Amino acid sequence: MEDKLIRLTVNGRDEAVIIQPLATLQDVLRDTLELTAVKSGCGQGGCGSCSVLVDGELRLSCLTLAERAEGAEVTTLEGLNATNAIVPLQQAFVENYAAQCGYCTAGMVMAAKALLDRNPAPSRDEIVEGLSGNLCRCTGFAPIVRAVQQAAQALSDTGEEAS
Amino acid sequence: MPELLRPGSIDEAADLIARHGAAAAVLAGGTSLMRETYPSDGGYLIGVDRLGLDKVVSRDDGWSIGAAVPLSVLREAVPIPALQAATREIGGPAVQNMATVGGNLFARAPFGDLAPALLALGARLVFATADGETTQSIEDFYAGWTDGAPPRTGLLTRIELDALAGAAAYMKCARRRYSTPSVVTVAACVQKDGGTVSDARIALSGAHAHPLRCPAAEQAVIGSSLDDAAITAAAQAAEAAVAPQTDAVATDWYRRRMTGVFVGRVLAVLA
Amino acid sequence: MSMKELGVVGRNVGQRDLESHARGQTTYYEDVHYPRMLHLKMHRSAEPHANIVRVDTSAAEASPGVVCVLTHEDLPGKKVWNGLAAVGVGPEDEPILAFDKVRWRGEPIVAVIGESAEAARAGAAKVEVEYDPLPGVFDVEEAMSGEAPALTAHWPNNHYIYPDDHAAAQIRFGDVEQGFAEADHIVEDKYQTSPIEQAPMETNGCIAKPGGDGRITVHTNTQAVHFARDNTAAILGLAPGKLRFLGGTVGGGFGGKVDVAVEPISVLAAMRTGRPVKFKYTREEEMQVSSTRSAWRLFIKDGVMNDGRIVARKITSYQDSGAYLRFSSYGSMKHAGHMPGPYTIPNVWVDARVVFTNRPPSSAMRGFGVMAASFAIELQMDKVAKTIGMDPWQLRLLNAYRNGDMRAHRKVNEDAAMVETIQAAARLAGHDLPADYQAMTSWDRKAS
Amino acid sequence: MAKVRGTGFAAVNYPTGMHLGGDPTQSLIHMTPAGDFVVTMASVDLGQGLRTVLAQIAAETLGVPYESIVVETADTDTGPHCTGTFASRTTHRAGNAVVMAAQEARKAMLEVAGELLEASPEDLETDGDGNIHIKGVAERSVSVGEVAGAAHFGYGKTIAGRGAYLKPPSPMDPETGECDPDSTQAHACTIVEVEVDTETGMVEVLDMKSVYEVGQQVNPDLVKGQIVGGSWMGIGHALYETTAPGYPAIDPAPVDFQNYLQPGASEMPEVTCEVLEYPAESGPYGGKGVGEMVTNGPIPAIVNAINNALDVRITQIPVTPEVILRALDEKRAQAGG
Repeated sequence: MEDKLIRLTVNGRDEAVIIQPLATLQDVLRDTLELTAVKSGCGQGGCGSCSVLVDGELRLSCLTLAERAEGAEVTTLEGLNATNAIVPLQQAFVENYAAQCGYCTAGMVMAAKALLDRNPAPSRDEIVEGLSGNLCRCTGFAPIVRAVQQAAQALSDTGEEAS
Repeated sequence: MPELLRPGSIDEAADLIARHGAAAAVLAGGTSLMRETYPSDGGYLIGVDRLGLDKVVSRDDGWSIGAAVPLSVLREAVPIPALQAATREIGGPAVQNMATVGGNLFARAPFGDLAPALLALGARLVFATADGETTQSIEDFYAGWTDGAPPRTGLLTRIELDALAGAAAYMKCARRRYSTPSVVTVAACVQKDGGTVSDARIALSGAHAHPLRCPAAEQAVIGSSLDDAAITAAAQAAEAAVAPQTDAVATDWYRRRMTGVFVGRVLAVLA
Repeated sequence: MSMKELGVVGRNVGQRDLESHARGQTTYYEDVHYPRMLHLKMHRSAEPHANIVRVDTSAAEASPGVVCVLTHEDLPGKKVWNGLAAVGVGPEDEPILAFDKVRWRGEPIVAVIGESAEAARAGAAKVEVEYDPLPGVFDVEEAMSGEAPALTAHWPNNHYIYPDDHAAAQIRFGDVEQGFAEADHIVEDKYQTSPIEQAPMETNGCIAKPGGDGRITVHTNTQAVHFARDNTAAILGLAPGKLRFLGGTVGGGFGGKVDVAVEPISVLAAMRTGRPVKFKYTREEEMQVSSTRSAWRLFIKDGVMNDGRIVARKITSYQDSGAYLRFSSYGSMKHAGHMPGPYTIPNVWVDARVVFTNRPPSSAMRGFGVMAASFAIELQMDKVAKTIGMDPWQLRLLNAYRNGDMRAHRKVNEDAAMVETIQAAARLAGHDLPADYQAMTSWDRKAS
Repeated sequence: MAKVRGTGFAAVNYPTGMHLGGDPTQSLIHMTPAGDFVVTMASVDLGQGLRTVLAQIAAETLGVPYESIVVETADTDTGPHCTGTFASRTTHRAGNAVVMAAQEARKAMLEVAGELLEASPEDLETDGDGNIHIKGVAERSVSVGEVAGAAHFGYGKTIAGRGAYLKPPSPMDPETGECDPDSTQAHACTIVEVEVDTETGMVEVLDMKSVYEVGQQVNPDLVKGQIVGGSWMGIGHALYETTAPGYPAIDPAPVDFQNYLQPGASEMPEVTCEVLEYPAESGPYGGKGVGEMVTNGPIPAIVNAINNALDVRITQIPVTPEVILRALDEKRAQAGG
């Protein structure tokens, strides 16, 4: 088993990275590319803190083999701030106190983005289901659900995209 | 650490599986297997992402579902509500984008919430082996499990599913609404002739070392009008038929009891 | 001080870290990157109670990518410790790395340091430990029954010994037996809580980075940086000034990051290798190895008058400490000191015991010692109300402590507002209270 | 299928600070040449908002804008001692240390301002917006920035302060338990409505209302954040969470979030809360603390509500569906027998 070179696009930038056998996408994003918004809360697919978009779809980077992300377009939370302006979804998290320790936040925002990209006007139940793979130990979820509701409303008011 | 192999054809994959035997594990969506990857030493992971198994093909009378179709794709492609409900019961949205139809059929109890739906709907499983293709009913496949582990039949390539005949229902008993292991999962498909049940398929997961059909419960309702007495008899038959496990989510006692309750509830929906 | 005088205190000014969190720019301990960083994984006991016959690390040392293997023989300072030794709590009972015996499943035995987390894990899996299994004890009352094997020589009957040879943290206030004799009703019950994981989203971890100057910087998610530094130094026999602990931004604590569980061995590994060493608990370790909230068993006996006055309360509590002490003696003292809850009862007797079992050691969590007390007391209050046929709101208001009351630990009560809080809650619940109960205040007994 | 509803409540008190005291926290504050203040601590922010709250307290005492306060914390090389973030002690202990440090720094600041304004420091007051003026004479004013510049480059003075808050240790008498355990007590009362499915034993928490009394709130939004988060954790503790479902047996042993059950957003009811403020004598601006007590009311309130709904007597947590079904079975058996 040898190290391999893979190419992928991360947050709009083409990257070529050398990976060890069975390296995960999380290893590449966190350790190689130093995109540390991607968190590693369990490595078991149980917490959602490592959630990213792969070709526009929500994925768990801890359970995704890096080798199988070759050629993919990957978006991490950092990718939402290409122009450094805070996006409405993030702003809604701030205004609703949708984080305390912040460790789940990156995954939570990405899950919310994936939901709003697919369904710009979700019901409360759809938000709850859309975030059901992401855990938070601090907030009790209520502020997070409210933030996503507010973001959806803001988006429908302005006609913008989530991020 | 195992070695990852990514064959480019089904034949090649079937050969690798035959050659490496028990040392080989098929890696589909990775939502179960990736967790076990590092803690294991040696062996082979056979990736199935280059085999073109990620499509659903509609037939006149049903669907041919590639084994590597993600659950979220299955939900869009096959409009049978009982099956769609099952895809929503497995992990959260990210898992549903990653986990595959084929992979979920190999999940260890209490995971594997797709199986009861496909058992109730009478799916057939097509395997590629070193000696060619072989087709098995899904209940025969599960009948071959020993000690909660699947048989080594070859590479599951697709699931053949006929159009829904009769009415089907699906329920998962779980401690939380979303993204949580099953206490017990029940699906049933019932055909009626007039007011009388002419055929029934009742299937369970979570309640046993592996998913299974429950003939005793089916016999209790066939010929009935799905009246309360028949439903109660089916529920009791199901409770008697299962050998549940105790884990952190539920004891065997509770799983057995919920087997009866949820067989009853699913049948009540179809009554 | 009235609110009118205040400027920014009392105002909603947002929360400072939120935008950083929402942008993913907050730096947690493991978000610093060092080249040539090593990873540490622990080989842990597979047995809940056993003598260690033999430890063989040769296969681990030969495992690809393994750089260093540490056993108890490599510890330069203490072999056993307790986090509160510096403030006189003892004896030091918990091995840093197990040597002669293991007392819980998951106890650390050998640390393996590798070039990658995977190399360390694979190496740790190759450590061979031969055990001579011993009978285990898992139930607190069985542990103290006299029939159970003693876990350590420190505590012959498997319970902590408080000063003056007391088996429990005690409260003795008034005369409960006389109270029971005078009471119209006796109400008794047993209560049990479970071990609960703090489950912060970020597991325990640290990175120890040697500087060129003989000092080591430790990036850590401890809830107490000085405590962690000073204990690490004490364990390793280092001058504390050799260590710099950096933290302050933590992915959730809830009491789960006070054990100094990862820093000492990481610092030792960094000293041995001269390279940065990261030790991060896996989620599995966080669930089954890191301290849980203690499980508690309580027996409460109340003497109650027909009019609702509780005249005596006797409580016997068992805190399941698991195999070692950690902070349990503190927890039981806090538990005892909290009794009998927010009520004034003239006769109170409390025995709060710390019991050792072959379970993972327990420790602090949000409301240490108090959560179990509140749980049991508030269930007991409902039972008392039902027994005497009294409205449970009125029962609580009648007995609620007032300012100026003498509490069971003999401190005059101040800052009490339980009555007002219950009255406001009754209004919120739409529960009507009689005029005399509405008129009660927390100051209605205070001598002015 | 039968679903039955019940209500329950619980009243709790919670002590502020480590039991028996002896748990100091210190603070250092210094002014920068630009007129900002750096509050240096060793306290750890677990997400509860320590940096925000301490900045508010520092700004209040110094009489300067909140935005001009930087809180730098948890570096043992620079931060003075803090016992740690636990025991609901941060607002009280660290807050009081910050008040003391800020008082000393304010005194130094007003001395320099007095020299600039040719007035006695006792005659000066701050407006909270970055200005210092003579009491009653708003136009005789100097900005905090000007004071900083003058202190650094004109007079060569530091504008700084030290604070150390310690509740002296109070040992517990081994025989009677006599002690002075805490600095103050906060209070809460939680009311819960549940619905129980008597066939499955599953409990849904329909509604949770609480009243809290936490002394003067420093930041009401953050207090509410603790209450709502703790309400959720209380549901977890009452109904789901355990590392040992077969306690006291050590197996089965959950090792992941699939098997260590916590409620999700779907299990979280509407939580409403009301907060009373009875300032604590010893607290910074009367603050008590709210971090830990927030699970303690919900847990017994939920169990009381279940017992109320079913007319059973369950006295353990977590109240799993199996615990409920066995209690109902026992009740039926007793009624039948």
